[in-house]
Amino acid sequence: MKLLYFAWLRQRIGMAEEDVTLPSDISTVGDMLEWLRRRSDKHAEALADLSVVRVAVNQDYARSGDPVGDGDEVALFPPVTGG
Amino acid sequence: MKLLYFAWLRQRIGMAEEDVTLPSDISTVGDMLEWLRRRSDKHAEALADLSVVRVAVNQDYARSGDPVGDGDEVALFPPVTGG
Amino acid sequence: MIRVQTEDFDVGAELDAMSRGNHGIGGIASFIGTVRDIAGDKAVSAMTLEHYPGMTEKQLAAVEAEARKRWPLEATLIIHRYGRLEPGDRIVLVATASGHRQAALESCAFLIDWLKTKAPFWKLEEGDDGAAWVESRSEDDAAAARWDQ
Amino acid sequence: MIRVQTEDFDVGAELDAMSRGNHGIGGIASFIGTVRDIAGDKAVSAMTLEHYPGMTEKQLAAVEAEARKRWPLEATLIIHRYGRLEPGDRIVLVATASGHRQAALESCAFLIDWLKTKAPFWKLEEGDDGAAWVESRSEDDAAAARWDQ
Repeated sequence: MKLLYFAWLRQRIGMAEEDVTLPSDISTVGDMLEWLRRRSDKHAEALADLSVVRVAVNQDYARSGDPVGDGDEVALFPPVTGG
Repeated sequence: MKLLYFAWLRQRIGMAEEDVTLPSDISTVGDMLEWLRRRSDKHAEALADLSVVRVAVNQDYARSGDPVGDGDEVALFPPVTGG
Repeated sequence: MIRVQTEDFDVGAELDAMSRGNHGIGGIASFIGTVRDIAGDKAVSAMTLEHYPGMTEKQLAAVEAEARKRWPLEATLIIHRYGRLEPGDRIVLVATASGHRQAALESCAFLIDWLKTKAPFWKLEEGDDGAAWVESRSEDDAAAARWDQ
Repeated sequence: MIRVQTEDFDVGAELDAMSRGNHGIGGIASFIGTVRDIAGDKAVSAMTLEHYPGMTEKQLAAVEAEARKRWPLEATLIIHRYGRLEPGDRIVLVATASGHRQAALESCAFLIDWLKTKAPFWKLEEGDDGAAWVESRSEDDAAAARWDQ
């Protein structure tokens, strides 16, 4: 799975993207976030408050219960502030 | 009193402006319109339906009961259609 | 600023001029009215805009002042043309600038809605059947009235 | 049309290009967002806009398509810049053209409201205390939500 990080999530995790192999028992966005938190202290800190983390799966917004798989492009970022 | 006519009121009355002397017993816009209707057949025809005639006294919109005097600039025109 | 003129205007230059150097502005909303080649089901080949010099400027200034009273605006602009215009020609530009997006958007809609029912302009449309004065639209009265609520 | 770019844009030329030759257009509404020199009570000397290439275009196209579904539009335009910008610089242009004034005005407000909550852009503001990511505003969520009613 290709993971992309933007804005302060990118800064706190310390990288713009990483390739990860999603365990086969993880199939939802919510479970994926819990799993990602355990990857490193930086991940844990960046993802401590999920109320300020938005998730896109294949460039569409996704919620906690939405499906996710190892072949997806998944992005994590704060609420958007453009315009 | 200086009278100005615009759009189809100007065309039907046949002039863009005229100077008139308002009788001293006429003091409201409504009475002035009744008096103007009697000036000529063209005035009568142009002012037959007052629901489509707007009045401005000294360049501000005025209603039937508003005061008007011989020193005023008075304009008669159809509902506006700019923009 | 209010301008009533026969000449066309340069929208980009006008919007630049109204906002240049004012870094408190966060948003500029504008509306450009143009001549359509159709009115209802009738073809329009040209139109002539007549207005009441003096009253036009007075009413536009009053509409502009009312907008500045209702919203926190950094700049406002109304340019309205008169004379003969053809399909595609610009008729009017209204623009508002504010620190806040909603103030700019709302006041811009307010300006054009009120202008349409208060500024003394009249359109004479030329078509296949000759020329005819445009009649006022009840939708325009309703659009202006919603700002009174 | 959607454009995401670092370069500035010429508002007058863009609005002309979107409406030229289409005489069914009666009104063009636009909104330009610009960089303010203040945020809350903090001075801003510059900002850097980061975005998510690919998703940005996809989300903007979806917002544009939704506007065209809701209103009878002749043309739509969204240009959004990214990279480093200074106070007074243009950030975004949204514009809609329609035969009908209210359709243009409403859809323009809709486009900027939805863009603000859906397009993946993030602002990093530089000020006296260094750089800080702009936080999202609940007013923006409320402004976007009113179009769901």
